[in-house]
Amino acid sequence: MFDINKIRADFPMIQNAKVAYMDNAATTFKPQCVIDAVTNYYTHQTSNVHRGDYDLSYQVSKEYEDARVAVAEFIHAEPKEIIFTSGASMSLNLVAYGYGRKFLKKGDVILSTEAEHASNILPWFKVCEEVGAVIEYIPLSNEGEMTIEAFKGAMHDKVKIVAMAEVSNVMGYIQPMKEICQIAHEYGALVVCDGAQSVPHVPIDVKDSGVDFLGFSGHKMCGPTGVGVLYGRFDLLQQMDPFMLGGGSNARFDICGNILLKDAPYKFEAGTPAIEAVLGLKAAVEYLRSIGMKNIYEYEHELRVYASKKLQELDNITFYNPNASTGILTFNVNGVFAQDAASFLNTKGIAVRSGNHCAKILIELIEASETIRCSLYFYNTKEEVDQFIEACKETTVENCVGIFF
Amino acid sequence: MFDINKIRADFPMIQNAKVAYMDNAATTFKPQCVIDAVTNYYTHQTSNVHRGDYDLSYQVSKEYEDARVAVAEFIHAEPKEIIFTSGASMSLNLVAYGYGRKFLKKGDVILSTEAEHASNILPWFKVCEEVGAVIEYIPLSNEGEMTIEAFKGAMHDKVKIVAMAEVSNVMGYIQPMKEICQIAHEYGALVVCDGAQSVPHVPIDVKDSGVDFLGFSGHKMCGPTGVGVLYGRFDLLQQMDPFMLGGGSNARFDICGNILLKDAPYKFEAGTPAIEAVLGLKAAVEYLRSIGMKNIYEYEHELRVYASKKLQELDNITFYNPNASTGILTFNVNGVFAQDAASFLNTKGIAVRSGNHCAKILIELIEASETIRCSLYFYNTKEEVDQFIEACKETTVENCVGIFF
Amino acid sequence: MTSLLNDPQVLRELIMDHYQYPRHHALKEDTSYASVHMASDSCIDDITVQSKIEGDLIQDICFDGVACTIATASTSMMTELLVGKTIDEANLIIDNYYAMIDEKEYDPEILQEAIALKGVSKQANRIKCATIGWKAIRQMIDERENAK
Amino acid sequence: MTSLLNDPQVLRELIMDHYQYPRHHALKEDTSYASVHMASDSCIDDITVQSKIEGDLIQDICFDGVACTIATASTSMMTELLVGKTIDEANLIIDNYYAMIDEKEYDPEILQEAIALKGVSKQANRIKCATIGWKAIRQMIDERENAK
Ligand SMILES: Cc1ncc(COP(=O)(O)O)c(C=O)c1O
Ligand SMILES: Cc1ncc(COP(=O)(O)O)c(C=O)c1O
Repeated sequence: MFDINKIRADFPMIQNAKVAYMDNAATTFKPQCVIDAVTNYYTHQTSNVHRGDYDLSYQVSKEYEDARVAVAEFIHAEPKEIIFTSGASMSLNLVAYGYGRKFLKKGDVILSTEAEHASNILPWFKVCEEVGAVIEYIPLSNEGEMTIEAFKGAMHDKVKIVAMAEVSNVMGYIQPMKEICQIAHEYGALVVCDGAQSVPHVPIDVKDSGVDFLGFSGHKMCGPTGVGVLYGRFDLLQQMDPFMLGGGSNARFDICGNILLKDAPYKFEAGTPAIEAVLGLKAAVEYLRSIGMKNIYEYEHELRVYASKKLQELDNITFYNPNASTGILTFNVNGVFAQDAASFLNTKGIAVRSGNHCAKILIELIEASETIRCSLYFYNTKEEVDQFIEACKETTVENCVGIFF
Repeated sequence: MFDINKIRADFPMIQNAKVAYMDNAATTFKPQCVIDAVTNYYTHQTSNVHRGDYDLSYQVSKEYEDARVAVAEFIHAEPKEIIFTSGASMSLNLVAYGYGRKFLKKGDVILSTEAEHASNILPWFKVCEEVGAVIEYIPLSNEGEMTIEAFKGAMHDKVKIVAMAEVSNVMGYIQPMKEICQIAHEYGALVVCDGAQSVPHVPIDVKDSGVDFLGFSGHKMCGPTGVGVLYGRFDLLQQMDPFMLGGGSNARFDICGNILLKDAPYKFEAGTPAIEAVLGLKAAVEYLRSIGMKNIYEYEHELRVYASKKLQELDNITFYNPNASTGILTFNVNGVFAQDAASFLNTKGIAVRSGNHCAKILIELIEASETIRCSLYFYNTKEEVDQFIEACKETTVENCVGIFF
Repeated sequence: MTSLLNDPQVLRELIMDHYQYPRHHALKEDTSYASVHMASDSCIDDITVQSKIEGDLIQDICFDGVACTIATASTSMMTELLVGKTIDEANLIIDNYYAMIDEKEYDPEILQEAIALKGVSKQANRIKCATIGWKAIRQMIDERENAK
Repeated sequence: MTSLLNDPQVLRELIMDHYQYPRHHALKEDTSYASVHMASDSCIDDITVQSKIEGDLIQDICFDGVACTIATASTSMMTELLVGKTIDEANLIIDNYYAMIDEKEYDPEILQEAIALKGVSKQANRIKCATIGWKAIRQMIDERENAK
């Protein structure tokens, strides 16, 4: 059962910060169990991983690998297909560097959208620069949505990589990854999925959807910062180059420069990993599973529909994505600069974000260089939405300037 | 004043784990103030950095930048010369990729030693492979030590990079970085210093020593895992390419693939950083400063001399680095395989590490493919050393097998 | 005047007025102007400020870009205050402005209308907005002085 | 024999003996042998195991490398137990060995001297050492079976 009061009690920030936190697409609050997992490492388990010469180190190495299993189960992958990275940005850079740079050739096409987060598009810019591949963009609707028809129309034989967020951090639409993968695979292209905004919010099954790579961050799913995941099909991981080299990722090397790398996923994890962050991510994944990703999605969707309806009733608002199904609502208050509005909402105890949300090439499309993003999660409530709507009503230039007096 | 009892009381692990922890070169215990800094982020400060639309985010962004100042002061650098990375391995990979790969050319030489950690040599192997540079090694003494004479003899005009650990994680000697930098700079070479084992143990002043780059890890200096630092001379950082691209590191980009990167250090920090780890590192740096790096070095040295003397008195031990001055003691028990010995010591409540310690090319030099490494820190005591020495005495093959019965 | 400038209502309207009708709000295609592009990392203001300084005299300042109320109004006020001033006079005004923003002692007479922004320190996250244009002009003055 | 094999002193000496005088401890330069290199991630054992299997019969096994007491003794015992056995017999022995290490039910008669390693589960961090050679032979058997 989804018990919102019980859930809210799990998050110390909700008790302490006393704000309606609606910037969950940026990062999320952490439940007590995650905090405990991290502290437990500091107070009872501190030691490095990958070696078992003494009990502490053996235990923590084991738990570190258990975390891999937990994450694998969470997205229906095999543990050996789970690479721990420092975050979604690194996961996506790793694919671009380790796979794209190695296997793409001049004239190959990377198909993407204009709604991508910088972390899912800039690494591909770089690949293009180095190997001579090109990026093509799937046309989006006026509401920034990609239709399957548009995707089909944009696919062709030269497309080798489809790089796309499953949920855009600005527009919040859920892309039908399974259909996208089927079509891409028919053309022999691989699908690199940016799951930073989907894995925390919707049930994920990589075996079912068929995505070839999936990158996401711990901190956006109730886990610590400093840890992310790259899922990759094992055969692809085996072929891929690591992004970093160093301790732990190699089995042997000699003075002549010969390096024998370990198998995936270990060859990608050079250096001491973010141990307590990985243990915290394990706790986060267990926490989310205990609530149920389906429940989380449904609750968030209900909340979104509620907020969306109310927002549409306001006549001082331009609302860019009324039809998205996740908790991301992107809008502007007419005549008020986004940052002024966000600052005003702040004084009303509401944490939302203004800006272009790292998806700078989307700007031209929705013709608003700056927007306000309200992003909900399963611990938000209708009461908070009401508070937010009331504050939006009051958002005028006068009131925005009034906060300084 | 250096009060060892007060210091030990600061570390929950010392109370809880009840082992003589002597694997400090792998990772270190965390004092309560570091744990508190991390927990405080989870319970009172959770939000993302780099944006200030609401109070939480503004506050944490400010503290994140304060951490940069604290780290800069710790090593006598400017804040803008401090890049937060995921660890020393990433710091060193970043230099190799961002500087080496960009500026080295065919025939250029990278001068290094055979005692380097994998993380400080493998990235340069890769640079060599890509640009056609070559690595040359400075000959070491039989005890694995590098003399300034040997270094001078190995320097020549084609050397563009000197890549060297200030303290080797296997041999524990302190290199005279200032002299090394002077000589290297005379030849127009840059010095990339692996400070993973020096920054936690000895006072560092990059302005005085003149190192061009310095990489180190938070977790080896009482801070969290998942965070490291790359110091780089600002003018060099400005020229250098980032290793990762993504949110936060670019000021603008457009659909044509033009990217406008921010200035250093921000252009190197793509994606959400390890926020709580950075705040924890700030607390760690403040903690170390409150004790004083000179005091830490002197206490550790005294302890090392004590342990070294006792170890030399044992007749069943081959001791590889009796003359090093830091807390790293590398040895073998005659006739006992290193791992068997480490396992036996474990049953005696002593945590040491066996192996080749990620410096695999050193093996040939000291003619021992595997060694035991005992690495001390300022919270270890003479009593623990005594316990360790007693246990070493008892380390025989029979006793090593005996632990299974 | 000082008494009028103590009335929050008046100060507020001053900000509104400078936001809605920013002064010197158009860039020049004149190569005798120095130009600085300011894009803050932590907020979304993105403006370009130009200045024409001859000898010791600030002959003109102008700006344009995408910016919030505070960034726009504070930059607009800055242009009004500094155009026609000598470098020394300008530096004095700038110093006072920063002192006000930092909640230190300052001379309200010197700042005139710009004291409308004294409340910015209440919202620490907006200090960058209130100083973005001022930072730009200081940078251009400094560069000029250093080039001497 | 079983009673003797209950005496810890005897078991200990068995391990010592196999460590100091490992059986089948030299690699063959014979291409009819399959070969597997085993290097553990979390310990420093690094051995190569070779086997010659003809039809259903394990004709020979040998090994060499750098390894601790437990890895050496357990691999040496494995070679003694499995050479001359059929694939089915070998699989039964291997299954029993793993059961013992995992603290599950097993038949001590089948494992003979190898029960000297039953205490390994006490030191969880050494289980990898006690199974490194066994894992190698299982891998070679499996590969052969899969190739059929
Ligand atoms: C000398 C040296 N360099 C680099 C590293 C790599 O540090 P990390 O594993 O924290 O990336 C280590 C730590 O193992 C080290 O001892
Ligand atoms: C869609 C999307 N992709 C990638 C990222 C990058 O995630 P991180 O900053 O955790 O690396 C984000 C987060 O901002 C995102 O929203």
